[in-house]
Amino acid sequence: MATETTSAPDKAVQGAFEAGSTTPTNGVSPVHLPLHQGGGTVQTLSATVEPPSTGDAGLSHDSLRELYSYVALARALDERMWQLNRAGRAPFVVSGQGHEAAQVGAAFALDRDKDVVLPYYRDLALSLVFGLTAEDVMMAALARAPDPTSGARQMPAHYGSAARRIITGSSPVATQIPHATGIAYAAKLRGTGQVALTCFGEGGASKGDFHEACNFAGVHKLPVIFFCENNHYAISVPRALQMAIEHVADRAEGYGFPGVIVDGTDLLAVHGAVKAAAERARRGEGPTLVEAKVYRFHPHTSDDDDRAYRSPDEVKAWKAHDGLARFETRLRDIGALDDERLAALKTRINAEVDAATDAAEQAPFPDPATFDRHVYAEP
Amino acid sequence: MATETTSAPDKAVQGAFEAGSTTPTNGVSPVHLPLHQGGGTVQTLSATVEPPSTGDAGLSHDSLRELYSYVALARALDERMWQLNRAGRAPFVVSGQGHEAAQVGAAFALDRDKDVVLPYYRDLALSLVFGLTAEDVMMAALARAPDPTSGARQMPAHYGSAARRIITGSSPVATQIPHATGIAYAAKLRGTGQVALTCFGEGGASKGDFHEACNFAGVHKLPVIFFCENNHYAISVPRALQMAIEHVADRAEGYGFPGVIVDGTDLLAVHGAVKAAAERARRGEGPTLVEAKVYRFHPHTSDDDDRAYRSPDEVKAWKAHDGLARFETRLRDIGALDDERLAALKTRINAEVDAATDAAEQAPFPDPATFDRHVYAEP
Amino acid sequence: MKGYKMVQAPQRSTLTRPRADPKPDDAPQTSFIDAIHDTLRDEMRADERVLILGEDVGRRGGVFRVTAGFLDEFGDERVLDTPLAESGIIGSAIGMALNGLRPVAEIQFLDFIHPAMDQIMNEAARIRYRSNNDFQCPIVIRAPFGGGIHGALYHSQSIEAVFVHTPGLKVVVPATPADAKGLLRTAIRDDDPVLYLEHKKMYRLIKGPVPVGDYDVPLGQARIVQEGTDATIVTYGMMVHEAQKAAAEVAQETGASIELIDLRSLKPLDEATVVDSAKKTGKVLVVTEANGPCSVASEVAALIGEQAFAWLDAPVTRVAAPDVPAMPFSPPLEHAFLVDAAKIAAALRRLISF
Amino acid sequence: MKGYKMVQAPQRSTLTRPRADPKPDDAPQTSFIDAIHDTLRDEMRADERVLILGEDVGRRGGVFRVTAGFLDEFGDERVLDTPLAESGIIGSAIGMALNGLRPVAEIQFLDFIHPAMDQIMNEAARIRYRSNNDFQCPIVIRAPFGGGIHGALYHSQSIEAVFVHTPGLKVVVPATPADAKGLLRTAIRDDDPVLYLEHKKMYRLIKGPVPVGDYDVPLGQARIVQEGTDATIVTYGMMVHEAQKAAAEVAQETGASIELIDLRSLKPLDEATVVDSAKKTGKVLVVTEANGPCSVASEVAALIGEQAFAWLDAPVTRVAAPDVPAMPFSPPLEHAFLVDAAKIAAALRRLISF
Ligand SMILES: Cc1ncc(C[n+]2csc(CCOP(=O)(O)OP(=O)(O)O)c2C)c(N)n1
Ligand SMILES: Cc1ncc(C[n+]2csc(CCOP(=O)(O)OP(=O)(O)O)c2C)c(N)n1
Ligand SMILES: [Mg+2]
Ligand SMILES: [Mg+2]
Repeated sequence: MATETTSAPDKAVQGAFEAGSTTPTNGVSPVHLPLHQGGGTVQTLSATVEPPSTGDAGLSHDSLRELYSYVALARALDERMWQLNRAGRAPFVVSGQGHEAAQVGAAFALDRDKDVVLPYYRDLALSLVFGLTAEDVMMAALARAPDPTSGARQMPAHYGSAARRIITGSSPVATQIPHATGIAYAAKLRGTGQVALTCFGEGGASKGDFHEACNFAGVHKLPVIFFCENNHYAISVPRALQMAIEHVADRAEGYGFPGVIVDGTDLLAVHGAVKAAAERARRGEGPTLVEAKVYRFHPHTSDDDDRAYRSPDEVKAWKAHDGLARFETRLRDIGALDDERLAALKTRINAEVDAATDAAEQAPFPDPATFDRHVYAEP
Repeated sequence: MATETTSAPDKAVQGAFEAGSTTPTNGVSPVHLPLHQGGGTVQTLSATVEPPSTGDAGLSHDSLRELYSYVALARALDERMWQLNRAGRAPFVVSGQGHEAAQVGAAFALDRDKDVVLPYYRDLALSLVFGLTAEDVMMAALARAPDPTSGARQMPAHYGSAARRIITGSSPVATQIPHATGIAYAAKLRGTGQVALTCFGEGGASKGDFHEACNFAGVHKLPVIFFCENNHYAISVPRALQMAIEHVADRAEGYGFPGVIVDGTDLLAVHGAVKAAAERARRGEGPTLVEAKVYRFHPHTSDDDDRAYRSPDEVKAWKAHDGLARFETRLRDIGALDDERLAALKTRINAEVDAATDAAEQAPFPDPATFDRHVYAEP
Repeated sequence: MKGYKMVQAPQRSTLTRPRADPKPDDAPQTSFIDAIHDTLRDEMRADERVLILGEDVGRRGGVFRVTAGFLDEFGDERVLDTPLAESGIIGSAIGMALNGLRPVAEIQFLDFIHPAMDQIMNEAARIRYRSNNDFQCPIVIRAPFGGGIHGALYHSQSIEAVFVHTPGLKVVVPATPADAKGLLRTAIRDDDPVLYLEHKKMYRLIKGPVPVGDYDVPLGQARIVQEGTDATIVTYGMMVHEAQKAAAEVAQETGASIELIDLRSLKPLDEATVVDSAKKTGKVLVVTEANGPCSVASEVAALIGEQAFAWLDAPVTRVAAPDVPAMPFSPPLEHAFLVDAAKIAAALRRLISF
Repeated sequence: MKGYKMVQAPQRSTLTRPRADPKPDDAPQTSFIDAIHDTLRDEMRADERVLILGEDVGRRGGVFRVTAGFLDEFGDERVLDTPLAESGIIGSAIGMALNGLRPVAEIQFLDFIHPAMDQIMNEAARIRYRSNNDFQCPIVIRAPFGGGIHGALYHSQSIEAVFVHTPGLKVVVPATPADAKGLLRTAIRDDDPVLYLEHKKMYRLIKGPVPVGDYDVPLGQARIVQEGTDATIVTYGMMVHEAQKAAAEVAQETGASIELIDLRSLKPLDEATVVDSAKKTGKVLVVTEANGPCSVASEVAALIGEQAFAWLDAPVTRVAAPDVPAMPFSPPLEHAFLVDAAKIAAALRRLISF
């Protein structure tokens, strides 16, 4: 069922996998992991399902290690923020753990010198790939003045940087999706060759803004990628109460562009799907909806308690399909990583996270006198 | 292409046509009529396409004549309102001409003793079937006090009547769609056995409210029918600028319920499709999106001039597939109508429209002192 | 009864469910959140037509736990975890109300109500009027609002004024556990759409006695928190508590006798109580934690200026949030933004010595 | 320049397109709608970054024909007939602005702007502030508003107050063809989001001279329509013309000298001009055709009460629409609802004889 393809297969998307064999070699697809969704209605699947990635997907070992280092850095930073939170030193944490491989795969498939990303609050790893530093993130986490994303005005995890083309986001869910459509429209009109990629959860796909943005992008065949990080819950609301279908990607057809489902714990599979989507966009063929199946390892935020709505077994089963661990295994398998390199990397990352934490803890809070600046352009 | 069915065929819907042969006997499907939409991209069609109706669809001649009389009454009333408008006696007209057969077919497929309809401004014929009278309509058209739909507070064509389960509507497009979902939810919770049917244009299907309402109805398998009267234009905006796909019905799959496309100038085909949808709803199997392909014969409203965006040829071609004329031919063919009966019917309808016009022209305007009543419940 | 029901709806009854977990009758201090929780539960027990819907109201019992335990007691047909879609939530609540139910919709934060403004302002608010009383729309919209909890720009907003500006709506803001009960009961029983705004900082901070039994607070009646003769403070929500602190401080310093009015109901507004107090004291401070322009404070100040002109001894003075997109996250910035007892006291001192 | 551009955007230039159909320099009387049409066209000619989007703005040239001829001149990439989706229109306009364009979005009627309130209030208005000036959102939202054209509840609304209540937005309302030009140019050149509200009754009714060339009206400067010493009327939009009639009538009757202020810009508000006038005349009438509570009239009245208290000889009086969901269709009902010269004159007479 999960591999049935009823829409006309999109050659461009499929093409991304010509480098590898299409025989599934890796483990269980996350779609089949246990989920307390209340019954598995059989669904018609109109989206394309990406095959699992194999081998090195045509990337050099250096590139593969770079990819890995971002996943590992995001994980380490995220864990540190939780520690700081539990120790009462960080007021609020939104975690991306479980989503990192998908985000890094997606971000690397773009042109980081010109493309535009519109992350949501789970997109720590994606934002790091686009140039935010551990220190930037920690400044925001501790609400310090040097926070370049908002000057400590927004809650942590509201990533943004004009210079890095990471678009400032708000907390209301899904509002960034039409922004992506507009950015893509401007890119097309101005001929910049940019692709816009916007991220959101499967909950966000229930909002009118998702619909209106996809529809508009479809009409004008805009260079935009709608990247859904489907972690099966919107806070406590399970997928089955969020939508009657299993896959957000199945909605793409209704907007006139392809939907692609990919195992979000398989970094290279996501990379391939997004790369194909970006190429398609740059060829002027329009949007793609890429749905990465992921799972969030932690509660919704540091204010949430997920035990009310998820079983420990379910969480455990998904943690066993951690994208970080899977990518590490893959890189070891193909000889791109070994114990020594890994140890060195961990040391570097720990140092980076330590330094970021120290810098943030020593940084000043914003000057209260600045609180009313920048409501409007200053003359 | 237009008959390809990629979703699992919905047995209930197909069943509605068991009475007749499935061989197309009537003329051109409106889908193939000329439309200045700018190029015909080949689309994947996931909705079910209803076959043209044949014979009497299992209805008695009396019933068929009753159906016909509503189409004819709606047409006559609508024409009279235009005449009054052009004569400066009616300030504003919104026309349903071209949509009537679809509306009457749909309305008759419901249980008029308990079901609920949520019309939009083109649904004159549907509202008549649900019990509004020519006089009611004319009172609203001329903004007179006895207008039962709003006391002349709303513009004409904002049909509504609590007693007749025609839900009061506003002018903002698509807001009624979630109301239908809520009404269906209440019907299910309270076990009333009611089905809700809500109407909207293809333009309305671009709004977030359409998406949110369909999604919610899909999750709870609610007894609701989303009835899209696709007339290919939203004021001047052609379908191709409204959506990248050709059929609104193709979106239903993304909400987990069937979409059905039907020739809206074929009254009995619409009747069959909506009847099947209502039965499905009453069986607890959930919503259906029925898309009737129609064409509006007049400008958007009496304030519009459609020559800026539609060619006379296109309008002419569609007028040649008028649902009223087609139904008349059908009834003559099967012996349910003849010249004599038709003449009598026309006389009766003319008298009804004359009487309604006279009554409205003689009725008082509302008492200005009442303008601030009923903002809230009065004690 | 003028109300419209499409078919006979089940009637209010107190027999629907056995009362479980009763509060002792003499319960002295209930938290604000418990008062809301208990009242909502009691209303659901008493009237089968009442149902709640919103994001995370079921399994999670609400992100603030206002509806904790409801799913177990009332089942998932009356306690609905909705998809993430605010316009859809309010739009379908309207439909439910049109078909005989009494939905109580939760918007998770008032900051997220904007997508539903069309359904609230153009639909719910106008259904009775536009149908010339043929239809009505008895829904309650609950939403946590207000700042001071490090919620930053999107978990701190106070945008009640835009609803007060909209005819056809009612807007209430309880400031005590007792009013939380009395106003919620009245709101649910009201035949028109009511916004019921809960200051989220008060949920666990504010405690007080809650009358047992059928305790109703009529909409449109302000509460005189304390009587006084030298100056009046008019406010609502969490600012009632800040104003009370400020008043106590200034009274102690200056010996002035300060009247404090808690509006409770912003729409309808208890104009008489406000104007009478202004006439009595001649000096009025109007406090809101919302942005100032076109705020409830503007409205009250304009009203007093119009109706108590001859009695005024000083300008009617507003204390409101600055015209800055509320509210920055970092504590020093939040503090600079937020209206609090100190800022109220400063304005009160100026007013008294005018 | 503080502004943010992700890549170098095309620069403003007057050479983009040949000027076609020029107005004679001495054109004496231009209608309000032509002033908007011409200015918008000139701005699009002068700056390639400017584009317009909305429902029916292309083929149809707008339902009021404000953009008639634009599609032919500028092509369908810069004159976009959008799908029927207001949140999508504003949301994508924001994206366009973030990527170097200067979108002018049309909302077909202000009554239909509600679905976009989230994008306007939570996004456009807060982008600069929340990013600490790293991003900006230079969009203009044009919308016809106001009553008196038998538009009933949903083609007559005046809900400007909710935007005036929202920090980060600017709101302008021209009352003359000249201001239509000057304010539109300024709005398009402004680096922040501006709502540009066009009273639809004025489109063809109001005519006047329009300065040629680079005529800009700064935001935040009221216009003194006529000077006077006995009383001040403060208003905006169509009500400027009604107030002018009322003032003339009352002046003739009573010999009073009436000052009339057209706010033009509701946010930022020209507080100084208003307060100075109040201090001079001591009697102020504030007029809006919107619903009264928390309206712009409330704001102006509260402001004057606060800042000109000692100078006032009478209560600052508001004339506003009643708190009824605007606006009934049937002419006698509409007339009963609508603020007009007669109602303004009646209030003015009472004020003058206070
Ligand atoms: C419009 C809006 N409604 C509600 C919320 C509160 N809220 C924050 S995140 C969230 C769940 C989002 O779920 P999903 O889109 O699946 O993303 P996930 O958190 O699972 O990654 C909710 C309800 C919000 N931020 N915005
Ligand atoms: C929210 C909203 N936006 C814009 C309008 C103005 N308007 C009225 S009808 C209409 C077109 C509707 O097209 P469609 O839904 O296809 O229905 P049709 O009129 O073609 O039957 C528009 C844009 C409106 N009424 N509501
Ligand atoms: Mg999720
Ligand atoms: Mg249409």
